[in-house]
Amino acid sequence: MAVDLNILIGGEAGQGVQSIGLILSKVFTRGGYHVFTDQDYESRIRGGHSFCRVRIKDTQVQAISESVDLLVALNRESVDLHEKEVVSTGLIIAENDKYAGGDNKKIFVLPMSELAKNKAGNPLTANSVALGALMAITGYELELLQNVFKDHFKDNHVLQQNITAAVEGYTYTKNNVKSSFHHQVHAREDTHKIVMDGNEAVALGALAAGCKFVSAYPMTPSTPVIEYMASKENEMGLAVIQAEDEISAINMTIGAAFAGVRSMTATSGGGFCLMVEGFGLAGMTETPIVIAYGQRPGPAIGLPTRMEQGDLQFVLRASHGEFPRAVFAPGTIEEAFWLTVKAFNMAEKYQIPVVILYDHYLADSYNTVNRFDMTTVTIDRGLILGSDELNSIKDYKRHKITPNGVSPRAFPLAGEPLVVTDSDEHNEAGHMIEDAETRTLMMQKRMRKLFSLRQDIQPPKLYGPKNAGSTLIGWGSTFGPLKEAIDLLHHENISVNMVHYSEIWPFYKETMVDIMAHSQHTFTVENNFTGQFADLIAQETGNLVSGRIVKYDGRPFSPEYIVREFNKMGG
Amino acid sequence: MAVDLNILIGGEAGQGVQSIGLILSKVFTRGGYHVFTDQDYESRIRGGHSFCRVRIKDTQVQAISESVDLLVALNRESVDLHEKEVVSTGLIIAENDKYAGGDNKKIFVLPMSELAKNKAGNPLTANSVALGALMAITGYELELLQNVFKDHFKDNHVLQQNITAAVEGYTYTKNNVKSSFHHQVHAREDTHKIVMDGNEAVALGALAAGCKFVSAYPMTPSTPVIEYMASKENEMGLAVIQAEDEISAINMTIGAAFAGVRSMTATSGGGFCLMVEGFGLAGMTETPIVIAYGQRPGPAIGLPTRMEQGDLQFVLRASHGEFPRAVFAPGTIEEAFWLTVKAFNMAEKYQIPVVILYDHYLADSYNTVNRFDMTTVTIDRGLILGSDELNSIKDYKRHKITPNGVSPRAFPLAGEPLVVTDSDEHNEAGHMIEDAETRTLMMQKRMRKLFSLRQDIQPPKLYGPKNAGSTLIGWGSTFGPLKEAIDLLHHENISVNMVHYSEIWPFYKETMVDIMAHSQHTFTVENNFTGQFADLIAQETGNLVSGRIVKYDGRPFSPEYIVREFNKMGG
Amino acid sequence: MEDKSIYTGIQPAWCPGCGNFGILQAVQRAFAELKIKPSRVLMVSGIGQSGKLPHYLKANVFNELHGRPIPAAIGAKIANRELVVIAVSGDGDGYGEGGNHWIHAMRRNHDITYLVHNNQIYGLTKGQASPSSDLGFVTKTTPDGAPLPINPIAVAISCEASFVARSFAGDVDHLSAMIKLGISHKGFALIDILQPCVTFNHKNTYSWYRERVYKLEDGGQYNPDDKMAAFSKSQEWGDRIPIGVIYRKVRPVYEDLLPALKNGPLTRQKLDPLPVDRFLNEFA
Amino acid sequence: MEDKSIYTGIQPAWCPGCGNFGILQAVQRAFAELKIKPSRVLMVSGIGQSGKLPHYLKANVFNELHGRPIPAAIGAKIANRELVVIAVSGDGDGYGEGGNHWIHAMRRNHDITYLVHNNQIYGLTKGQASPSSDLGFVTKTTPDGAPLPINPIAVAISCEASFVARSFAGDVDHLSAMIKLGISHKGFALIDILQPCVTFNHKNTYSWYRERVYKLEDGGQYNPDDKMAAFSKSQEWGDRIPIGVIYRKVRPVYEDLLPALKNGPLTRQKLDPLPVDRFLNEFA
Ligand SMILES: Cc1ncc(C[n+]2csc(CCOP(=O)(O)OP(=O)(O)O)c2C)c(N)n1
Ligand SMILES: Cc1ncc(C[n+]2csc(CCOP(=O)(O)OP(=O)(O)O)c2C)c(N)n1
Ligand code: SF4
Ligand code: SF4
Ligand SMILES: [Mg+2]
Ligand SMILES: [Mg+2]
Repeated sequence: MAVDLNILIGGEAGQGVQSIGLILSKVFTRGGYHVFTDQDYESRIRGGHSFCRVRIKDTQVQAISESVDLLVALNRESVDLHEKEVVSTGLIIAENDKYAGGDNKKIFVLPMSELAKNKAGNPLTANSVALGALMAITGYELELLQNVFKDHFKDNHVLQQNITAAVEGYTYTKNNVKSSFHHQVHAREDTHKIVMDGNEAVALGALAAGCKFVSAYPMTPSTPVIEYMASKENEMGLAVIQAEDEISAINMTIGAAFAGVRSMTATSGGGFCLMVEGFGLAGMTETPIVIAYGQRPGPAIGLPTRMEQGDLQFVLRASHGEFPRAVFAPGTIEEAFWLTVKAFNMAEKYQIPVVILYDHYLADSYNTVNRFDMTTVTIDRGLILGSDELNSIKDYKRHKITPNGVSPRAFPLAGEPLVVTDSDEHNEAGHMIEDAETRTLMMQKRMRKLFSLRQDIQPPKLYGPKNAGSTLIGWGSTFGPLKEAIDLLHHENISVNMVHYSEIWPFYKETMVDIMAHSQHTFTVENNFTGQFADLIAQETGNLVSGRIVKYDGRPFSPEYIVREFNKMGG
Repeated sequence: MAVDLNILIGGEAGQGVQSIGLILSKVFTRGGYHVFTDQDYESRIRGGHSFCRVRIKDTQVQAISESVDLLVALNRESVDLHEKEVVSTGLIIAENDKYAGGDNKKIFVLPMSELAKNKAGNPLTANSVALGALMAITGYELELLQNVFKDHFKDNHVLQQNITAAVEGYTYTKNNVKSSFHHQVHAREDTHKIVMDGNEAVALGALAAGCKFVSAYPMTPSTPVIEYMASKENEMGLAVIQAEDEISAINMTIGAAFAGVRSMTATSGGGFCLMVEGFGLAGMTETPIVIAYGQRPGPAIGLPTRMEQGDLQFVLRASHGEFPRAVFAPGTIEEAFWLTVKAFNMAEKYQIPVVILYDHYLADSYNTVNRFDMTTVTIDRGLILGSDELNSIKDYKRHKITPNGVSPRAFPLAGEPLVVTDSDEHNEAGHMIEDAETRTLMMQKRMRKLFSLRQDIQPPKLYGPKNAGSTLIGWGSTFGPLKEAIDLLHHENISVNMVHYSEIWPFYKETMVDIMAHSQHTFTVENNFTGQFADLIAQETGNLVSGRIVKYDGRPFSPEYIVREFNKMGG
Repeated sequence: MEDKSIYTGIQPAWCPGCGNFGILQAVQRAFAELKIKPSRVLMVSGIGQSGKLPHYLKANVFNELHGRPIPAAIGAKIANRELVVIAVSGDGDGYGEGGNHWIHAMRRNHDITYLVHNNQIYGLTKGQASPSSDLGFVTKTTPDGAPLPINPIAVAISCEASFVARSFAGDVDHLSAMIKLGISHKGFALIDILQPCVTFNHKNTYSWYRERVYKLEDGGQYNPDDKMAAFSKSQEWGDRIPIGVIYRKVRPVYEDLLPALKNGPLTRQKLDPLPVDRFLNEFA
Repeated sequence: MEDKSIYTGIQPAWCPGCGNFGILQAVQRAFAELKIKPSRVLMVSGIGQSGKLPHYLKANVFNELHGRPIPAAIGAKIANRELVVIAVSGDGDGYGEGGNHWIHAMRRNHDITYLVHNNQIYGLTKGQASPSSDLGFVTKTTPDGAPLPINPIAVAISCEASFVARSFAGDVDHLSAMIKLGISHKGFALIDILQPCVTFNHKNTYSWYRERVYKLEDGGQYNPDDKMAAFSKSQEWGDRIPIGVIYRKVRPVYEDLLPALKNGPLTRQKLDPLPVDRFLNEFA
């Protein structure tokens, strides 16, 4: 039987919902399964309601499902709020059967606090009791949980307490659960896959790409990127500095890049607003920088811990004046890694700012992925003059006009020649100018880089039949839900395919023109209000999509939701 | 004979080129003519090269011309640089005939410095000598110059010196000029028109609209807006504060608007970059503010004292997340006044941020206009609860959800009820929320305001035949050159018309759809590289224009340039 | 006893035991004792745990962006001088992101009160170092230890803030007294509030502060009108931390500079285009 | 005599007589006397008349945005510690727009030299008040007179800048001496330079400054290591204006905190993805 098990863990902020999610993801990944786990939490540190959804499949999984098989309720509110999502054959694990009116047949009462306190000797191990119980209910191997615990709990005493707690939960459940749970899962061969979230993938991508300098100001959802990178300062020979504000962060990043290292910053919408002028400065001075931009719902502070894709058009047009940029929007955790590596390469090859535009959903969702093969990571720093070459040039010109617009780069002190650049319009030597001719040539030089950059852009991914009645179009983190929606629609025998963009700008137009010519109906699927990608398509191709499926409540799409909306639109 | 006289005055920064331009504009306006005068100067205070072009017509004029009838050269460089623009029957007024190789037949040698020093007793009156000479050459009434001097020079002694200088220049010229100048102009009846530049028009518009609070940080080209407004603090009961930076400026503006007054800020691209987060805050908190945004060439510092229309798409998409805004781009000095008034009305009626997107060219060009009739200025503050109404409400809700999305506004201390708002997503009462339902309703509420706002948007202006083979499409400050280009093309018997947008967002789509359906060829004409308005048309209508006439050298279009480009495109 | 119930707002979302509760109580008590009606108060806060404060009491509220409460407070005060305007920041919000507004608002001496919940950490974003984190403080973003912190008291004195005080969230009596003084002061009043963050700052705890703070009022010989003494006092941080009014100076407020404010609040001035007609003569 | 010709850049676009010419000379002399090759220097300037300085001499140049030279200078210094990094601002650029970077760079003690061309006016934008314009100074944007100015020396001391000096563009000898000390100092060195703007500031002219400035070195009893004395000195402004080194303190520089810099400049570290492979084990 195909495995598709959905576990929801709910509780207050501070109760450890997120670490249960992570531990479960690892436990099942080690047993050869694919896991996708998302996070839903409020902008507070204690109290309120948070939950995470762990989905376990025997094949690749990149989206959550709306129906829950097992609900682990760490408090009453979790039952109240999520009970209705539990399937008829599902189970609710809770401390108290008075929850939800007290007559809920699905509730399996697990005395988590009691077992934790009295048996494991530490009330803080209640979550491990629940984890043990989950192993028992699903019939999964307890050893794998204990295994993961060994990596998770650094302190041996605490580790032992948690192992005891898990065993207690396991045993208690084996002894007390009434009927066998509908969905039994047994460990398979360990395929040595790993589990990580989008932030970690971006951070690892940046480390692999040789990023040596990070300056940032904390902002949800991207703060963990810099926190992770900071933890590797020593091993990677990397400097991470928390700036006093985002303006400083981007300008430090630019200063470091100008001096000669790969450098980046990370932020979200509000922080990027403050970086916009610096973004243009990178464009004007042709300084390669990378910005990891984790979107969350706006405008302004919006919903700080939730997801949206509302900043696409802003990023495409950010800063006054015109200059080339690249915008990548990874669709999966794997892409988050590889596109971050590519971002650094494109930034240096074309001497432009590059944005990795992801969002809270991708940032904070765990997924089972293959280990990235570091031997296949390429580092292309573009045209950089070494000291010999440099010293052989009498007058080095930082902004030399060339056929493809890219000027050979040099760094201060790499040789004797001086490196000069200016935020004002400048001549080839980097000095401020006023005349119309130089201005025109310099605009052309910079914008010309877009032609070559275009050649380096990968086409969007197609999924489903080449020709279909309808096409669903997405970008960024909707990849997983969209792909699964296509599968669901195919089960309903609907002729539909999908196009997904993760390299957004420069826009790969050809595919879209082709699709618009062949599909009867085209629908964009986006987490925003206006349908910003649909606008982009119209702008670039002169074609309007048939419909825009949008969602702007701060929560991600489920495959089921997409299917319902598609059907409503008569797609 | 129709009057179309073009005078170019060139010199170093600090030599008073700009005031000659202003004085001439007034002199000819008082004599019943229409004048258009532009400015070209470098980003320095002394030295370098600057010039201004004064065009005098007996009918309305809103663009400069490429050919020069009279060149007043305050230094040698002005001859070198502008000689070739002078028509064959033209004249060059210069101190020294050695300029330009010394054998230039067009040069009329005027000993400006000598006459200023020896006859008028003040070397600083050399420019007035030149002005007197201009009166003599063109046959214009010297009294009108003396008249303008009386208003211009506050100090009586200085005034007398300048009057003497002008008379000396006049007499010397009458006595020494070889042949009669081809273009004689005589004063007509004074139509009591006035002369002003775009900055002044915006400032006056804001004052007329009842703006009570301005916070800004100086930035070319919009600094004169706040300087002018500051000069009226006393008379208008207005507070002008120079902030420490642009972030502070926009947030002060928002704070004042929230507290209950009409308020605005003024900036250019670099400053607006720093305001982008606050711009979104105004959107989120539904606080009405007006931003006077004078464009100059970017990216980054770019060309600080020059013109571009490169920021349109940036302004349309600025700030993360989505919220309604209005963007107006006046095409003429008159529109700069009236659209500023309208900006305040729309801002308050819909509780949104409104941008007046103009540019250095409009900001710094003088034009003859009718006196604005203040009795026709309407002030519409939208839905504001007075203290009685307010006190009769138990729980005032700042963000009440209403059919058209506009919530009745109230100000702190206007009554007992409290006014609460939040940069986080909030409920009707203004308190932070986390739930999907409220979020969705609030997004809809805010975005719904666009529907009514659309009704208040005026269609673009059409010029020329309703149906024509080709259509030239422009926006903002290109209005004048574009209109004259149409006239020139009509003289060549070309079937062409023009559409000009000055109320840009929300986009008035219908006209454009109609034009695209009727014209064989459509060409956008814009001062930027990529053709940003063409992108907007594609996005909104799904139609691509046939061609994009662009210019991005920091200098405005001339009518002749547009005609040449149009012809090249085979339009 | 004062009745604080009229100042009760929505349910706080802070961690149990958070120092912010003490600040909330102190503000409510100050309002009650000064008998200020909620409708006369405008609280402008930034983003952070501190930024939530205004929602938890009753007042007009503008919850600003991160780092920006001061400018909006200034704008509102100039628009309507009859409002009691209080800006609220955290140490990150006020001394980090908003540092530029802070130093310039002090020198210009706007007539607002500024409460800074100084927990020496970024609370809302889960425990990064703040500009006031102690030297060497280790967090995920400062694995090598935080650099020398900002000294808000010293900076305020050097910017001629006209009222500079420090207090402690664990001492509601003292804090509410300081807030009352700050509100009553005409000019910019900074109140730096030592605020334990029980979740992320395990160094500067209630007991850490309690062992160190002492009141300048006690002893009775400290003179906050003496700038040099104040600067010297501002250098004390470690075993002993002074709380109380550290510096005070009567000087003109910015709002008094503005001629337009002489005729009452701007919010009450008429909007009339007609006077503009005479300006047009300048352009003839 | 030192040979300054190797430090000559493009033709200055300043007004004749501008105080900036003195600064230009002083910087060139300092370089020459310290025998620093142009290629070792990186000058990062902001926007304003001051921002043009680096173009007029010979060095590596990054002409930044308005108000942002400090962050880029910091980034470059961390990337390559072998560079002599000098940030250049005007009073508007540095104390206004860039004020936040300034105060935090000082407390963190980055190893850069910071020259502020303080003409007490916005020169490039034609004469608006700056944050350091004298109290009551009337300009088009401050028709009612400027508010109390920032006191850069006092603020620097309160932020523990490790080297704080003031000099005068009209005294090239003194100024170049200060710049030499600043460059030689390990840590953040602020040099606030009184710079006459002959076009827009008709109050603080050459003679106005000349009548007032006196050298702290003269007299020989001023001790810049005494913080209280320094703060007291910072309060002098009016009839007498002290120039010279006002405050100095040896303390660790930020760059020393960073473990990655121990192995030489970051610019020389290898880019190698392979070590990342072992981090992947954390995710199993
Ligand atoms: C422009 C911007 N940058 C970053 C953030 C993220 N952010 C929210 S609160 C905060 C720091 C909070 O620290 P502090 O001001 O000390 O407040 P606390 O939570 O400690 O009370 C940060 C970095 C933001 N909301 N906006
Ligand atoms: C973000 C931004 N705001 C404003 C400006 C306009 N601007 C350029 S220079 C300047 C002020 C210059 O004053 P200062 O720093 O004192 O330099 P000075 O010209 O006096 O040397 C301003 C406001 C700008 N370029 N960028
Ligand atoms: S994280 Fe700290 S500051 Fe924030 S509510 Fe909890 S205890 Fe208070
Ligand atoms: S305006 Fe002032 S600061 Fe600028 S160059 Fe001229 S004299 Fe110097
Ligand atoms: Mg804090
Ligand atoms: Mg200055």
